[in-house]
Amino acid sequence: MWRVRPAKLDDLQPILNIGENRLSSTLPKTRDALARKIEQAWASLNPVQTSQSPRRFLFVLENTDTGEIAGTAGIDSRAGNGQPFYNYRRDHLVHASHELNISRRVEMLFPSHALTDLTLLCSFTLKQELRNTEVFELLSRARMMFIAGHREWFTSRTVVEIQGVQQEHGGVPFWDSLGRHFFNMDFETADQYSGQLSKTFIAELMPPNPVYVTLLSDAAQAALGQPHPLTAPNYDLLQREGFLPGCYVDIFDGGPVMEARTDTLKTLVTSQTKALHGSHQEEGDTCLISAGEGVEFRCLLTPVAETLADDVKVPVGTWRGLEKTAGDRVRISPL
Amino acid sequence: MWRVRPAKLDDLQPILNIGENRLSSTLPKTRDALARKIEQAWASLNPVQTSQSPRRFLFVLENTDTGEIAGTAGIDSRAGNGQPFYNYRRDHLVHASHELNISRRVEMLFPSHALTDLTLLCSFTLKQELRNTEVFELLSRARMMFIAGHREWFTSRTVVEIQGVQQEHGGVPFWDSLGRHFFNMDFETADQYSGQLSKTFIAELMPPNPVYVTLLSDAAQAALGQPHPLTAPNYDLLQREGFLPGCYVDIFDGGPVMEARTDTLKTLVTSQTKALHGSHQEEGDTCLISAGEGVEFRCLLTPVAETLADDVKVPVGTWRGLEKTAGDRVRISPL
Amino acid sequence: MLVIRPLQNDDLDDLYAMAQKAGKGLTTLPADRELLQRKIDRARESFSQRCAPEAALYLFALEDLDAGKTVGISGIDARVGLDEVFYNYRLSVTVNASRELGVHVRTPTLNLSNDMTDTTEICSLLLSDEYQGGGNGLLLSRCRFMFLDDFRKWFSEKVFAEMRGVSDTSGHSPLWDSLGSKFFDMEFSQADRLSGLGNKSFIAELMPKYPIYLPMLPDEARAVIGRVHDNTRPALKMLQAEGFNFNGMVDIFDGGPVVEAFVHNIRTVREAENRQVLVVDHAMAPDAPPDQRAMISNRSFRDFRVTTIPMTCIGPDTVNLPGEVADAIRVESGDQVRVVPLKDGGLLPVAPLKGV
Amino acid sequence: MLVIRPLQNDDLDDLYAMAQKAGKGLTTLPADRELLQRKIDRARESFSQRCAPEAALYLFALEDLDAGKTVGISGIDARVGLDEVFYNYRLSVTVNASRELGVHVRTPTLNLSNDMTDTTEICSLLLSDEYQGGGNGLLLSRCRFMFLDDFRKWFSEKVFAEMRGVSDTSGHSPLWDSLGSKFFDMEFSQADRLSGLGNKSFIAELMPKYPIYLPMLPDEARAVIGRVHDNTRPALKMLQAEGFNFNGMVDIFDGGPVVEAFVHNIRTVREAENRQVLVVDHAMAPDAPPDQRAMISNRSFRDFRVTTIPMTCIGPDTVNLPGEVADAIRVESGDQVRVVPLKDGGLLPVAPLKGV
Repeated sequence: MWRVRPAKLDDLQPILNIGENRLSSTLPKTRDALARKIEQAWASLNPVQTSQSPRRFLFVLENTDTGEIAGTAGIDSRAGNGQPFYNYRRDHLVHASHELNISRRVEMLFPSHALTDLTLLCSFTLKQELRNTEVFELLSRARMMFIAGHREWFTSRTVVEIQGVQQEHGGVPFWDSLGRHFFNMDFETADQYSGQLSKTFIAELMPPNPVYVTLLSDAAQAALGQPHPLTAPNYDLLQREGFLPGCYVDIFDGGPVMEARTDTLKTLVTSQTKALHGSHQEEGDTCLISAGEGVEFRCLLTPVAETLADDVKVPVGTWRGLEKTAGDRVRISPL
Repeated sequence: MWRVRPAKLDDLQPILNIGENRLSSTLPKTRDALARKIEQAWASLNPVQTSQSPRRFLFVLENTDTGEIAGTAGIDSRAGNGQPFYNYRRDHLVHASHELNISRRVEMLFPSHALTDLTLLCSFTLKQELRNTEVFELLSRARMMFIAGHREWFTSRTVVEIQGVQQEHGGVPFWDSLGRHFFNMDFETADQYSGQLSKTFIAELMPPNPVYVTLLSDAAQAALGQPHPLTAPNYDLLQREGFLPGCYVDIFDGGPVMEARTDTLKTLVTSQTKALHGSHQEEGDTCLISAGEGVEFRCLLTPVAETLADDVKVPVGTWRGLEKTAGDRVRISPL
Repeated sequence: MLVIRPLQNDDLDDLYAMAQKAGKGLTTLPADRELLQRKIDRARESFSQRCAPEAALYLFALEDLDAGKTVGISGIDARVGLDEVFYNYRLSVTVNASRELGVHVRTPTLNLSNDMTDTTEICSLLLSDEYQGGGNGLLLSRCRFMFLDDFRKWFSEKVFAEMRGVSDTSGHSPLWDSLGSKFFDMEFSQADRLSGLGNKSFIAELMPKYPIYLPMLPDEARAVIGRVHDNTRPALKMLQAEGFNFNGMVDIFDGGPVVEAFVHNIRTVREAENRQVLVVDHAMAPDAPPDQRAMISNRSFRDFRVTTIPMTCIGPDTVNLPGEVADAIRVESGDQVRVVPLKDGGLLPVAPLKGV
Repeated sequence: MLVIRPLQNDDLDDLYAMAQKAGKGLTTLPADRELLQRKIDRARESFSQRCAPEAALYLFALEDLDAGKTVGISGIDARVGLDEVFYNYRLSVTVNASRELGVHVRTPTLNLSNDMTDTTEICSLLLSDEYQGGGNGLLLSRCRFMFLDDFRKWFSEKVFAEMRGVSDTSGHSPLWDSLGSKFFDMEFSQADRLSGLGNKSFIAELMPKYPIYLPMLPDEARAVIGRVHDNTRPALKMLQAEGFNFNGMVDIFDGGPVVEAFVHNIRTVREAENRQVLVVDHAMAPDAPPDQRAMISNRSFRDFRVTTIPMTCIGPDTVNLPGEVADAIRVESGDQVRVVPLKDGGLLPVAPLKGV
């Protein structure tokens, strides 16, 4: 059975093993940095927080039968984690000449920190072979189940960065036309720094002035606000969840930032808490089910045999996955 | 009986007579310009529009017994009327020094045209003695009744500019600290130009770069986003209607721009169309009632004796004010 | 004999003929009779001081007295940018550095600037093809520095010249194609023409106001920023020899450089000296080469006249002028004139020793 | 005898004593032994060419040979802004005009600029109080131009100096109080000190990046932009006499002006000439006044030495030096030296005629 639970230090090596091909740049790639991140994530689950820093969560997808770790998903309670969270805001200026009776809209990219301190979904990685299964939805939406169960830790809006267009030979058109000139490094390097270092180097190296879109290369203009084709399943899932691309794009690859009002996320609207009861059937509609606070948070897929006003009947195997027993409160949400 | 109807050219002199003390700067102050505005407003009411320019509406508050004109209220279907609509957007930048371990939020005003082409409430004037009566709500909300009846002419968001702080001796702290330096004229002059001329002069004279709030005078900083005390009734009414101040302020006086989703405006949500029926009572809850499309639009206050599923019973005097008769469709909304 | 004098009403036909021949590229002197007439009127008002000093446009004609024909024009715009807005790009550098990453990047940047506002511009130089050479171009250009020198209070401390930037034979400017045209659907030649007709500031209103980072422009556009058109190279060399330097400003359309100098540092100004006229009855040495000639001005504001004479005419205190030369520049014996070598590197004979 | 020579290790105590006396305001020479030692080390590496030429900091000591004491210091920073980011504000003008309304407004504006990056700065001038006067300040400052002249390839074409801006006796800067302090909770004296310790670019990161429109600053702040501190006025006058001009840049903290000059235009550079040393056994004329003295340099890079001599020692081809002077600047008969009048307006005796 696949289930999502908070990452522990024991998961360090398995997470590093997930593979090279993952899409997330927000997960550290070195052992030490990842260890620190896991420790911080674990500490964040403590209801009474000792440190002043914003909570950052990291979950793993675990096969309870084999112990295999097949994916990760994260939530930063405050984008930027106390530092500015950088994006470009797409907007336009109007250049007008009264005498020549001409008025033109000029597309601009303004450096912005407006999304700083909003809740951010991040660090999503999943083994290739599971990408087209229900497990994909489990891993992604488990975060929304967690948010629903710990709503006070999160802000009224939630955002998620979608990877932007990358060419087959590795070139990133948006980066090559813009960021490369100022950061003097290739996209991979900058992307890694961004994941590992404080974002100060962005403030230091990014030009403070807005950028004229028309001066970007054609390929960069075409890539602006476009998701990487490989992210399509993720993009679609987030859209079903209620996320929409707005006017913000990533400063490195120009990929879209999707935004949603946290309280109107599908999982938060459709999920309900019920009392756990047993069922002998292994059939029924597959639902997300989660339980537990903080370090005890678990989320799985389960067939739901029957749900009454305040009760839900699920197979006892699901109880074990949740580490809960009859009468305990659980949260369910349809797929 | 007071009623709101579209302004006609006959209303020209009465409108000019309403008085000097009015708060609106978006109503032309010269006879010629006002005549042009009324003509354009009248033409805008034609369902099949001949010109390509955006619709601009102007309504008057008329005493049907005496013929007195005591106020005006307008709607621009597209703010800016085809030209940029200028505001300052309040936002902040983060100035951070890694080495000194310091990070500061710096409040900024960015020139913005983001509200261009949204529906704009404007041109509100009302004789002093009527300001604290129900007529005030009639005149203001009649526009929402009009929007409800002609929804396709308006955009998904509606905005309204609230006059900013002005000192007793006429000084406008925000203007005196900012605009005056660049426009080289006093606030009154700039405000009049803004009402009368194309907004090109704003593009020509306003500095294109953002402004640091901390460099404004203390009085200007205090005035930023604050409504003029005299606008309090208007501000409260609009807030009840669902408008909220956002991040935009007026470039001249720093007054707030209130924004709302058009479809969630209280009048649009609570109003219903019914068939008109007679009542012999002059009692009942006072409601807004409107009827008629385009040039035939009328809106009044009426006591509603009884309302059934699809019928509403109101005094026959109200019929005459609406210029409608039994069985005609009318729209009602509670005060 | 060739003489510099204020532009006059009857120069219109000659000017028009010159402008027609010059074709595209000389935006300050378009082949448009009405516009040329307006320029003449403005010049006449300026020399007669019927307009505000800061609105003055001094235009000088180079007249071939023997042929009775105007064969060149040059000008001084007393103050630019007071009527309309005067734009340049300033070629700047933006430095971004991260100590943490050991990255230090210098990005050349164009910043829109109005900094030449209220400054004196030398402009409108045009010399007929058949009069090129023999120092005529030097005379036409440098006579202006003698005027600036004698009437400094009407001008700014610094003066500048906009040099024509790179464009190809068909009138395409690489910078315009990659920058201006992205903001304004217009061919460079058309923009350039409108600019010459006085609409430059209107076009500038449509140009980008925020800094342009050069690495975002294509190579061919970057290559021409601050570079002059091949045809303009001699003019640039001449101004450099006078002490003009590139001041970091470039034209917003074609990227041509702006060069500037303090008036007091201009070679012509530094080296000019006063002499008394002595009208003599022997003729001048015929056709001394340019490097042995000197410019001589009559120091008159309203009827400013300059011609060239062999340096052999110049003594320690006086200058010997044949009657016809004195007539041409409207001076008599005893009048004070100002003389300066036509070419740099020349030195007036018997220069009085300074100091010691 | 006073001699200019490269800063040495044993100058530390004298430097520290000088820096202590100077107090606040001289941010380039703080009274901090460790920092001063680092400067000495850097200077020694520079003169011995053990560091990259663009990282060099040449510091010169003025030594009183008789007292055996270092009494002044001056320096040349080969290239600024290559290690950290170098910021100035450029004093610019923004013009907004509306023809329709007949409004034309010129707004003085401060634009953050890195344009001095990669340029040579003359810096760190400090002379002990008891040695003020008698041309010692001139020697200390102008010796640098002789060094620049002889070793141009290590420096930029233009050099500049930042002049100290206005602050009151308690160390308050009107510009800092109305601008910098709004973005950074720090007293000017503290910011200035940090700046001297090499943290200027970190502070600059917190300063506003968008243009500052001067009308939004209070009068007292506007008044000091581009103005020098009273104590710095003599230094400014001296640089102006050498041909330095305000280049439109001001310090981001106190608004003090930046002055610059092309090396080839600097008076000392223009007027310097070579001579051969002739060691003679008669003494020099005692104590000629500064305007009758000349600087003489030994043209050595690693052991650059300059002193002053009466102009009477200088002949058309040679310069007569008593043995002790020759020793002081480490030259012998037959060596080539370079001489130039100490004060502007002086002229070398028997200057060879140029041209004609």
